[in-house]
Amino acid sequence: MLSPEIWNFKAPDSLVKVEKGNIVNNNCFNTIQKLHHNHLVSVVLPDTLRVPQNICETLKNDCEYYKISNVGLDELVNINFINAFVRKGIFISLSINERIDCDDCMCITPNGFLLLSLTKETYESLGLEGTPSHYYNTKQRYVVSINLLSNHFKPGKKNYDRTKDRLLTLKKMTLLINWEPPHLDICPSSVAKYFDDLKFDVQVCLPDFQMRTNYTIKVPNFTMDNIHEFVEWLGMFSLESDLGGGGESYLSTYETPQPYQEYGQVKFLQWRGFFSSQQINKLLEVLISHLKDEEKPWISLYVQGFSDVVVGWDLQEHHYYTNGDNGYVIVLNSEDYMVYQHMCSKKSYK
Amino acid sequence: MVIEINPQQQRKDNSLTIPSPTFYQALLKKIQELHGDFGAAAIREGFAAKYFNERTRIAIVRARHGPHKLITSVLPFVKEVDKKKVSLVTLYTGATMRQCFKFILNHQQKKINEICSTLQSEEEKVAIKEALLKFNSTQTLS
Amino acid sequence: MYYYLDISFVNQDITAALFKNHIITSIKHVFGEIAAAIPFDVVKYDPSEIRAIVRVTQDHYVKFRGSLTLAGYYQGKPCAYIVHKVSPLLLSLLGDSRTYVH
Amino acid sequence: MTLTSSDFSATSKDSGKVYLFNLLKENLPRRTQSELNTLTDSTFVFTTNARKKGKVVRTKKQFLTRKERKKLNILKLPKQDWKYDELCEMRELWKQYMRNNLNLYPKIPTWEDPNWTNFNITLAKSEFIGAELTVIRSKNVNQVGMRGTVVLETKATFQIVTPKNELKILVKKPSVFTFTLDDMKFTIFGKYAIIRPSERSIKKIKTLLLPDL
Amino acid sequence: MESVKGYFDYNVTDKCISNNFENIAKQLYDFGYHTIAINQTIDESLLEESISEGKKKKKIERQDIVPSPIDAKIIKGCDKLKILNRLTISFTTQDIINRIIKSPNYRKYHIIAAQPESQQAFQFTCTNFEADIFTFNPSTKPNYKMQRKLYYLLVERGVHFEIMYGPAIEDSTKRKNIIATAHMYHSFGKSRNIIISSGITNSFLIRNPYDVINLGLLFGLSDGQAKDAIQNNGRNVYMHGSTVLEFVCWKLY
Repeated sequence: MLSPEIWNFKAPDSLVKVEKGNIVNNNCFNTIQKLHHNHLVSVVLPDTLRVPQNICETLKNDCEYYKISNVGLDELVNINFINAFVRKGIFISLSINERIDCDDCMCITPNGFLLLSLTKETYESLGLEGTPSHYYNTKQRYVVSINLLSNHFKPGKKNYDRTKDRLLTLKKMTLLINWEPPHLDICPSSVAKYFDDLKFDVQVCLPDFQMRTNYTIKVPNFTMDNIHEFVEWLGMFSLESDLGGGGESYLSTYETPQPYQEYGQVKFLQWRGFFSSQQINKLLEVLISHLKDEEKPWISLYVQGFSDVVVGWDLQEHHYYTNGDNGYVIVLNSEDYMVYQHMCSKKSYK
Repeated sequence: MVIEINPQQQRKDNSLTIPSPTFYQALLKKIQELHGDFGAAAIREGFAAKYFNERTRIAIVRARHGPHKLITSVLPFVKEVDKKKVSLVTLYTGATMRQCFKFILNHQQKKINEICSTLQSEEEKVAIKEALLKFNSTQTLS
Repeated sequence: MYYYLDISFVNQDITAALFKNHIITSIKHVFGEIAAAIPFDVVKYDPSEIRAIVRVTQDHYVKFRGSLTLAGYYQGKPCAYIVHKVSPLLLSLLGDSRTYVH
Repeated sequence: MTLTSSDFSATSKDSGKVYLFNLLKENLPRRTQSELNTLTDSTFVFTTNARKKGKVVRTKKQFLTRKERKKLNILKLPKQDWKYDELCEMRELWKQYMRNNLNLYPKIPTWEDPNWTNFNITLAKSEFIGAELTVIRSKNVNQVGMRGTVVLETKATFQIVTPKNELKILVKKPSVFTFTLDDMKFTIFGKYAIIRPSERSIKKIKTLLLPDL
Repeated sequence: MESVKGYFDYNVTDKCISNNFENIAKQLYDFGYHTIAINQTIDESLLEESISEGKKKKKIERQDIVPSPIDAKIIKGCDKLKILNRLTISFTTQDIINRIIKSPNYRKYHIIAAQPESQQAFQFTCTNFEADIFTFNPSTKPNYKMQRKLYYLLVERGVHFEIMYGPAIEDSTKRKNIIATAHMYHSFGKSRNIIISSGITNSFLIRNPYDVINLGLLFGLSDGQAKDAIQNNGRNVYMHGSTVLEFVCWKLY
C-alpha cells in the first residue's frame, strides 16, 4: 500500500531568469516590451538628496487610465472603435474584479489581440474557437484569442458578424483602459468620451505615487555574483523591514549582504496603477540619463504585473496557483546592468 | 523492524518482561511528542509493536513504507518503557516478516555461541540453547 | 530559495516576540519538536495592524503554512492567521493587484 | 429374428397387422400376453422425425432493400431548395402534437413532484421532427447558436433547416439543445439521446444521467 | 442547471446560521468561495425515538423525519453567493434510509451526503445508496474497513470523499483522525474524487482557498488534486447532485 509523502513537501515553484551584461548593448527594453499590463512600479535611488523632478513626472502627468464598469465585450469588437483606437496608438485593457483561476477574464494586448480565459461552461456556450489551457489537464479552462487588427476582421465578413453576436452572450465586465494616442495633439481622454457617449459610466483614475527617504542605510554594492541576496535586500528595503541592525535579535536573523557601504539618504519611489510598457520605457530612459549625469552606485527599478491577467509574458498563458505574480527587477550602474525576471511556473499541475 | 531493548539495571538472567501494549503506547507517545499530531496520524495506519521474547529482549515493530522513517528517527529518544529505564537499539529493518525472522534466528545463533564459549559445563549450555530457541517464528503480529 | 508570507493575526493584539512564540508553539502542536526547529524570521512586524512578513526556507514552507492554517487557539481564545500574499520574491509583497481599488 | 425382404413386399394392410402381432408375441414378456389383443386398435409410429417438407413460400417484398434505396438516393435529403417558411405549418402541427401529448398532466410537475419521472418519460418518447431546436452548448464550437426546424432525425444527428433555408446537420453527442413550447423551455442533452427515433418509444431509459458535457 | 463558479465549500453547518450568518457569508465570499452548501444532518439516534413513539401511540403521525431545507434568504451584500442545501445522513442500519427517501422533503435537497457508522451501512452505501458525498465523523475512529475495490466502486458511481478542516483546527484528536483518514484515502485509492470542505461552526475557522490547497498537500493529495479538491470536484458534485432521470428536463421560462 503506497503511503503519501510525509517528510519533505515541495513548495509550488516559479521560474526565475537572470540576464547580465554591459550597459552599452543592454536589452532591458525588450524585457519591458514583453510585460504588457503593469500594476506596480518602484524605484530605489541610493545616495540621492533630491530626486530630480522629471523622474517623478514621467509616470504622473498624462498617465491617467479609465475604469469602465459593466461593459459588454461586443463594444470592444465594434469596428469604428477598432479603427479609432486600437489601430491608432497603443491600446491596452484588462478586466478587473475577476479571478483568473475561477472566473472568466479578458485582456487586450498592444498588438491588437483580444484574449479571453473562460471556464468550460462559458466556453461551450460562447461558440468561438479556442484552445484548452495548458495548466489544467482536465480541460476546465479555455483561452480564446481574437485578432482585432487582422484585415479580414471587417463587418460583412462571416467571422466578424459571428464574433460580434456571440460576444453578446458573455456577461458584462468592468474594464481598465489605457490608451496612448499616436501623436501628441490628440488628447488621450477621447477614449473616455467615446465610451461616455455610449452611456457607460466611466471613471478617471490617477496612478497613486508615494515617495519615502530612509536615513543611514547600509547599502550593498552591486556585484555580479550574489544576485539573489541583492534582490532580497531590495525587497527588505522597499518593505521597510529591519535590515539586521544590532547583534542577534530573536525576531529575525537577517543581515545585509557583506560588501556594503553606509549612505546618508536612500530614496524609495512607488507608483501603483495601470501602466503600459511604453510608459515604463520612458521612465527607464529618464533613469539612465539621471545615472549618467550624477554619479551613483546603482539604480534599481522593479515592475510588477497584474496577477489576474490572461497572458503573462508576450502571449504566454498565465495562471494563479497560490500566487500569480509576474514581474522583473532591473538594476543599472555605470558599467553593467542586470535583469531579474520572475514568472509563474510552466508545469501543468497533475 | 527488529529492536533490542536493553534495560539499565541488568537482571541476573538479563531477561525483561514488558507487556506489548505498554511498549506500543510508549512508542506512540514519543512519536506524538516528537512528530506531533501529523506524525501520530501518519503512522497510525498499519502500525503494530509486539514484544516477543523476554529472554532475548527482542521486539518487532511494523509500519508502512513512508512513515517507517518517523519510527527510526524516534527510537533513540525512547528512554523509559513501563516505568523501566531502557535504551532501544534497532538491529534490523526489513521489508518482510521472513527476513526479520531469519535475522532473529542467526542473531540468536550468534548469542548462543557467545554464551557457550564463556560457560564450561555441558548441561548449562543445553539449558541456555533450548531457552533461546523457545521463540517460534509462527507467532503472528496482532 | 526563500518563501515570504504576508500574514495578519486576527482578534487580539500581541507583541512581535509573542507572535513568533505562538507560531512556534502551533508548529510544535501540529508537527512536533523536530519541526518546531524550522528556522523562520519575522522580517517585518507592524503592531498597529498586527501584520507581519515572515521568511521561511522553501522546503519547510508547506509545513509552516499548514501549521499556520491549523492554529486555532491563542491563550484559550479562538484566533486565526490570515495569509494575504505569498511569493518567492519579496518585492512582490509590495502590493496585490487583486485587492487594489483603482 | 431376422426379417427377410420378402416379408415386407408381400404384406398388404391386414397381413401387416398379423405380422406385427406375431412380432409382439415373441418379443413381449410372458405376463403381458393377455393384453396383446387389446393392443390391436393402438397405432405405433415407427418413423421418428419424419416432417412434411412443404415448399418454402417467399414472402412478397414490401419495401426496397437498403441497397436499392441507396441507388435511388432516398436516404439523403436534398441540400438545396428548402423553404424555411414553408415548414411553418409543420411546426404548428408538431406544437399541436406536443400540446395534447403534454396536457395529460393537469399541473406540470416540478422536480419534487412524484410524477416528474413519467412526465419526463412521455417527453423522451415523443417525436422531435418539426420542433424548433436551438443549440445552446456544444463541444464543437461552430455548432453553437444554430437554430432551425428538425427535418430528419437519425441515431446520431438532427438535420435542421435554418431560417436562411440551408440544411444543417447537428451532431447530437457533444451538444445540448433547447426548444420552447408556449411558456416552457425544454433542454435536451444530446449525449443521452443517441437512440434511433423508432426505438426511442420502446427503449426504457433508466440510467442516471449527468447534466454535463 | 445554472452554472456554479468559483471555489466551493460544501459544509457550512447549520449551527452558524443561528448567529449572524451575514458576516460569515460575507467573509466566505471575499475569500473566494462563490458557492457554499448549508449542511443539515440527520442523526440516526434522534430518529429512533420518533419511530418508537410512533409505534407506541399507534397513530401514524405524518411528522416528516427530514427537516425542511433552510431557504437562504438572499444575504445582504453578497447576492452573488450561491447557497445550496445539503443533507447529511449518519446511519448504522439500512432500514432508516428507506423511510428517509420516501419523505417529501428529501427531494428538496441539492446534495445528499452519507455518513455510514457500521460495516453493514458502509456496504449499503457502496452498493445501492444514491449519495453525492461520502463523509466521516472526525471525532470517532471509523469502525468500517475500507478496501481498494470498494473505494473504486464508489469512485465509478461518482461519489466524492469529503475531508473537513474545520474540526481539525479545533481539536487534536479530531485532527489526528482527519489526517489518518486522508492518508488512508491516499493509500487505498490514490486520493481520487476528494473534496475538502470547512465544516465550520463559527467565523474564526474560515481559511482562504489557497491555505486549503496547501492543506491538501499535507493530506497526501498531489498539487493538481489539491486544486481540484475545492474547484472542479465541487462542480462535479453539484452536477451529480442534480442528475435527471430523463435526457429532457425543463424550466419555466
